[in-house]
Amino acid sequence: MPSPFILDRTSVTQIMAWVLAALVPAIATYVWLFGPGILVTLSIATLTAVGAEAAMLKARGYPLRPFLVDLSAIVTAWLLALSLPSLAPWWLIVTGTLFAIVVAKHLYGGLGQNIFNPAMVGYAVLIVSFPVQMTHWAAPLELTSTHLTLAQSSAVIFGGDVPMATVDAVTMATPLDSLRTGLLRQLTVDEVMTEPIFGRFGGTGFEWLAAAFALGGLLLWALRIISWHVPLTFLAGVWLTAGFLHFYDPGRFGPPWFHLFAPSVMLGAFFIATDPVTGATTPRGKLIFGLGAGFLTLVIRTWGGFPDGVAFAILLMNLAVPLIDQYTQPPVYGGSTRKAKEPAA
Amino acid sequence: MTRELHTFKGGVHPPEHKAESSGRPIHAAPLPRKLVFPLRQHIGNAAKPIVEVGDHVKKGQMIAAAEGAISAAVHASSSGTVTAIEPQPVPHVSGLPDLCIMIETDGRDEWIDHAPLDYRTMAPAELRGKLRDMGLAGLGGAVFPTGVKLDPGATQHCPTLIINGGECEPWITCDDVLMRHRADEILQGVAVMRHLMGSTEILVGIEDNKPEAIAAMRAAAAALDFPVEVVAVPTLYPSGGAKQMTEILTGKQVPSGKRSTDIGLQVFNVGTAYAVARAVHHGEPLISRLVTVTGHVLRPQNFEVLIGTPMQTLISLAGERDGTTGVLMGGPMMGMPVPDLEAPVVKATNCLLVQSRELFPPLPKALPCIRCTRCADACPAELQPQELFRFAKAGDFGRAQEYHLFDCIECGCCSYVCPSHIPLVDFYRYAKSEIWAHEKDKRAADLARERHEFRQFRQDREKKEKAEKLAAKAQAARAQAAQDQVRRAELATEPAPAPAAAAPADPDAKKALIAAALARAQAKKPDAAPKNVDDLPPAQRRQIDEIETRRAKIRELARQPLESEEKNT
Amino acid sequence: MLAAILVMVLIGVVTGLVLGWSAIRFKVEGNPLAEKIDAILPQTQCGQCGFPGCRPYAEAIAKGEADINRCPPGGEEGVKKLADLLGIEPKSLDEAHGTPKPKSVAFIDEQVCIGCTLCIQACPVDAISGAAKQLHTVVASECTGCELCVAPCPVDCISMVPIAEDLPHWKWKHPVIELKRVA
Amino acid sequence: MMTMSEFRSLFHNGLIKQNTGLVQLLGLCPLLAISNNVVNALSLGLATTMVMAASSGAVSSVRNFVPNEIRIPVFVLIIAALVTVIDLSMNAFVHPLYLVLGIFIPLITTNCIVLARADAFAAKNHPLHSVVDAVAMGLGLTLVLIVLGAIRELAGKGTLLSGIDLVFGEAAKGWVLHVLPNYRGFLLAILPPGAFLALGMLIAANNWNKARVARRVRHAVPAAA
Amino acid sequence: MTPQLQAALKNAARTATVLFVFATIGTALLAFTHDRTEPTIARGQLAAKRALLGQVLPAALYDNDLLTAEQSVPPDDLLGTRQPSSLWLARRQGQFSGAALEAVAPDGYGGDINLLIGIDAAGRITGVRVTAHHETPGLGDYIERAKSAWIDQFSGRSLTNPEPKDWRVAKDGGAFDARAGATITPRAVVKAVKSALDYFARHRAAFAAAPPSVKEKKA
Repeated sequence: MPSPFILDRTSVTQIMAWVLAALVPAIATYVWLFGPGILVTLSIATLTAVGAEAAMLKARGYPLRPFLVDLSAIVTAWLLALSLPSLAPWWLIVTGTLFAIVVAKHLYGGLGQNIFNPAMVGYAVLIVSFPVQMTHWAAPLELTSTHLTLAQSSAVIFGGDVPMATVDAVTMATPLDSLRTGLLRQLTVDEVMTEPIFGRFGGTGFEWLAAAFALGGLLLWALRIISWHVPLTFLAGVWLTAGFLHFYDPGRFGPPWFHLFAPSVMLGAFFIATDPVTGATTPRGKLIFGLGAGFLTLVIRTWGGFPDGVAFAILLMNLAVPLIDQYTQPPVYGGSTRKAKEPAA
Repeated sequence: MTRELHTFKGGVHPPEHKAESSGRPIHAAPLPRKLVFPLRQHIGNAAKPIVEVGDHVKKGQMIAAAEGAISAAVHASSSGTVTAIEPQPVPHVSGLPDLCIMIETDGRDEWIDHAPLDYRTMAPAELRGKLRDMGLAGLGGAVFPTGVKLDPGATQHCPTLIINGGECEPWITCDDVLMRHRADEILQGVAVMRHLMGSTEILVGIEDNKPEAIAAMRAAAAALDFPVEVVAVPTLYPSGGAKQMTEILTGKQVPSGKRSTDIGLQVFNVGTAYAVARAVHHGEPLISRLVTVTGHVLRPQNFEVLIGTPMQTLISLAGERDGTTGVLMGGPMMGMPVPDLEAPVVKATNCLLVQSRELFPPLPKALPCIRCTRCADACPAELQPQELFRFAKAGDFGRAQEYHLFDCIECGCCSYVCPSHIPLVDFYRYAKSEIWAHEKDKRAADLARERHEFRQFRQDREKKEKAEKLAAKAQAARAQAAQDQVRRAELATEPAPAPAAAAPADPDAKKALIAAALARAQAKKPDAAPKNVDDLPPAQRRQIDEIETRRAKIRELARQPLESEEKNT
Repeated sequence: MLAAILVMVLIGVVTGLVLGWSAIRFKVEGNPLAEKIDAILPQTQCGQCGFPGCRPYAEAIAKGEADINRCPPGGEEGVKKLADLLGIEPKSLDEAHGTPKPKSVAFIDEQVCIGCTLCIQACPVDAISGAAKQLHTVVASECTGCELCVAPCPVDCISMVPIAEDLPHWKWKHPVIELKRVA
Repeated sequence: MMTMSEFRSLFHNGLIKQNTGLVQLLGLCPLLAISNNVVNALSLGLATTMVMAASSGAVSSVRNFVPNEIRIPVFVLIIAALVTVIDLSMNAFVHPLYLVLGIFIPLITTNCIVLARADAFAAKNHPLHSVVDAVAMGLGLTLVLIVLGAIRELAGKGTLLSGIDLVFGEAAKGWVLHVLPNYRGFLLAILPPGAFLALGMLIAANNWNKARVARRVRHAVPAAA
Repeated sequence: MTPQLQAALKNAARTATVLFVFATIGTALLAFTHDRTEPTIARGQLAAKRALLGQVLPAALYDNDLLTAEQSVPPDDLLGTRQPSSLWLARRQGQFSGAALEAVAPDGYGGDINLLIGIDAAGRITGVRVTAHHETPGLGDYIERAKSAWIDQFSGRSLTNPEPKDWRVAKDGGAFDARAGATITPRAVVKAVKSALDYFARHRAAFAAAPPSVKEKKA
């Protein structure tokens, strides 16, 4: 075994564990704002993901140990679960997770080989195939009189065909959905935004969730697990595009802060677009990747067929990664006539 | 005055482990009974032996001469008798033996006549040749022949001379200790280098984790009649890399694919400067060097070691311990495992690092690359190691080269930080050596094509010439015959000579010659033939049969070579 | 209806004229494909493919008259490169033309050699030196290992010696990462 | 004219070894667009087969009169004419189905598999062989289309043969098989991405099977020797 | 003239002749097929159109040939049209008995939803069909008759049944069902159908008074 003979301590497992840890504030906020249903969703997704991962590893002839303890399957499961509506039926969660692990991850070659972010593939498959069930968002607790306990949430999730009325009573359109619907009813943005779901700046409850995602993201950045490039440019992409549109016609396009704090953007910017496997690797590439994903998110939100665009935007940018990487190769040492850098001392 | 320091991109900071061996004074290693001198101790052509088995040599006597432009001589490091010139274990990662000169020492340690050189009056080229003949090569690790590097190029002027005391690899302290104890002599060597390079600015870069060395060098520099700036640089691996040290001190990057003299500077290791001083001021060729012996030994320290000393001797000297799992030559980042401790200390041996399970736990199993780009962040050559890895692994060497594989300095930073624990550097070494092999094959193929085409051209020409000759001969014969007839008619009484008698004998004669030779060979054969056919294992016999059938086929082909071509046209 | 037929016919006639004319005017001379194929072939000139040398084989491949799997010295890797160049499926080597062997060079046993020059005439790359009735020697660096000199030798003094791995020839191996369980 | 083994090898080539959908990956545009149920798939497959058989026969018959320079224009002309004939006929006689298949009937002209077989096979072989080859190739494509259609229809809607009334009239409505009653529906399978996914899986399965067979052959050889 | 040019011209003449022959044969084949299938195709297309109209206007309602009773009407806000659209007047024994009209619901989730609406002389809806739309598959496309019977709930409705204020989806307090998760699509359709009824009411008198056009035929 040739050199080097020593290693830094960081391992893949550690990185993944930190990502999971960084999601904890968001999960706590989720429980506080929308009730404990998310815990059921997370458990279902985790169990499915681990089971599917184990089965696929076995089928492909890989040893279970190093790959199961790398925690990557659980990260995928959590990211998917946090993107799903909190009262999505159990089979929806299972289908999405299976698709993410089996098709998006393992059929593409497993850890490190997948082109698309598995969690987002799972999400995209679900939103395309089951658009109705993908609207079962629990109403924020401060806007509803019906509080679901853990048991009740489980009942809804496992209940199979719960009468629509029951679901209708505890679910609510998300702010993005409401904005979309309102605009289609020829209302102006200001008129739509008087609805209670819009809250202070990013939608009642949702804004805190977004903040919690951002907090976790900052933790990852502080630990040097993610670099600033992708999150910052992603947010900038969303902000600039939304700002431009809003400036152009405030009546037809939502304000930029609203788009920024619809929680999927924070989740996407800090946890999904930063997925190293499917993201750009060069510094300039990361900037383009983030900016492009932010821009596409807004384009899809505004003109696309679905209310949110983060997942599709990231998947589209995933597709462009090889191209981006190829054309943004940084100069090598001594490869360009750079000026001497500023003195360090 | 503090100098403006610059930073290079990337780098890592592994645990230093310098204190273990840097505290003790330099200890001279005893004269071993046997010395081994590999002929390939430097970059470039192997040296060519100029002694024979049985010769008696003195200490400092040249035993192998430099061969070609980039090469360095090899000298006996003590007096004794040449016992063998044969392949022996050498410190090489392959574990393959290489040609060495073996000397049994006589214990007298008797020097050859030697005297200091008056370098100021010598022509530069002559001095460089002298250094080459004294076997000087870079002692920092790359072992590039020093004489070649001491050429400022066409401009005859290299403004900046950098003396590299970075020694950034963990564990190694031989340069540190050398600077602490022999700063004066290092600077004497620097004076020679300055003279040859025509430098005006001399910078000595030393990592700031070696304050004693910095102090010693500064004190020695103060006494000189020319300015030498000793600069403390931040401790960060690989700041001791020549390019990295250059950038830290000057902010300049050596352009990719160019030499440092192209931007007016040259870098030498402190050990090399010391060796130059010994060579010039004492007339001593490179026959010894400092070697750090550290790690899992009882007394980690630095030895002054005669080149050619078996490594095992040094480890015993430092105190071998139980639980040794291996020995590295060099540091933990760029060193290589020593396959056989009978291998000698060579010019490149700066450190022997003895491993144990505690100091060097087995590396965890590698996982797939997750493209986290920590390697790219750590790479001091500013490459994209994850892409190079992908291409090297897939055997796409062309793309690897496009991504500047050959700018990789194999420092190991990428492997060090890789969270998937992939032996990245191994992949780059593999890719590089494959590319070299491919290029070699390609050159061989081109040569073969050229030679083949030339041969065909020659054959065509010969055929044509032969045909012409035959035609001429036939014509001559016809003319002769006609003349003969005329003559016969005229001189019917004279008997006609037989003109054609000699001609047909020509091919027959050749055949006869071959037959005769064949017969001679058959007579000789009894001792040659049996080794081909008798007592062969069935597999080999089958192989022979195979060859026979193919030969038959080829013979057949040769008999009707044009058939297939005729069909085509 | 008539208009349709007229239009079609007109288009047909015009394109026919243009195509027929350009086919003659813009004909490309030479065969650049054979050059490219020849560059891939190992140039051992061994004739195992059934052609008298690498170049004729390359031309035959370019014309589609010979399969790409007839060159054992090129090995599977060579077949793959040819397949890539020609845009066809790689196939395994045709064993009728021999199997790949470790690279070797010819070695003449000088005890036995009678200096008949037959091997010199057989060598496709002039890698054997020596004159009539003198000992012959193989210039190892120029020998392609084609074995063509082995057959003509009347005293069987030529043997093929595999090139041993020594330091200058040593290569780093592909690092082994054991991800999969060994089947 | 044609031996049984020739016939068999042509069919083996068309259905398995050089299957257009799974191995050559030619003519994927209609393959992906029209395979959302069995009936559409079968109809388009048969239409393509018909065009291929007719065009291969025609091309093969005239192959000796067509100069090399204009062989492509002539072949395209033949194929385009035949496709238009089929297009008009379908419009006239199975109008509802024609409406569903729509643009993909005229697009058969540009389906590269038709031209590929015309140029690669029919232009060099006897008409009889060419027609058999075209039919085999067409059936290979049809087979893949049907399997793809069945997978997508089953996964997407839980039925088989839905829309058969478009071919056989109202009476055929009862023939639709509701394989999975009360199936919730997996929309992705019906949508265009579903076609890519399903085809990908089919190709993977085919390759896996090939690799398995190859492995078995490899293992079998030393045992036999 | 160089020999090469001569060869080129000769070759050109040859290829042109061959292409000429094939073009002639191919076009002739097409002409023949076209001739043979033209009437069938025309019949088929008319039949298809008639069948569609038949889905929104029951055959018992009229005895004229609807296809010949087609009129073009200018764009109208109530119809949601931005281009002239078609209108078919049904008569029984010469008396105005109903109309089928094209309408557009412009505010669907995915843009325009094209509708064909049948209304009898009394202003009651006899049938509604969606002829084109871009609603989300699986979410808003249940308005297609082929996907669900949802669209049938309009049959028999009129401006007074239910009351104008109840011409909304149930979620907004009206009389029409809508499925959970997709309220924009049904809202748009309900609104468009009501507008079409308004349009019909406004023009009913004119429809009744309009004489049969000259080309109109009895069924």
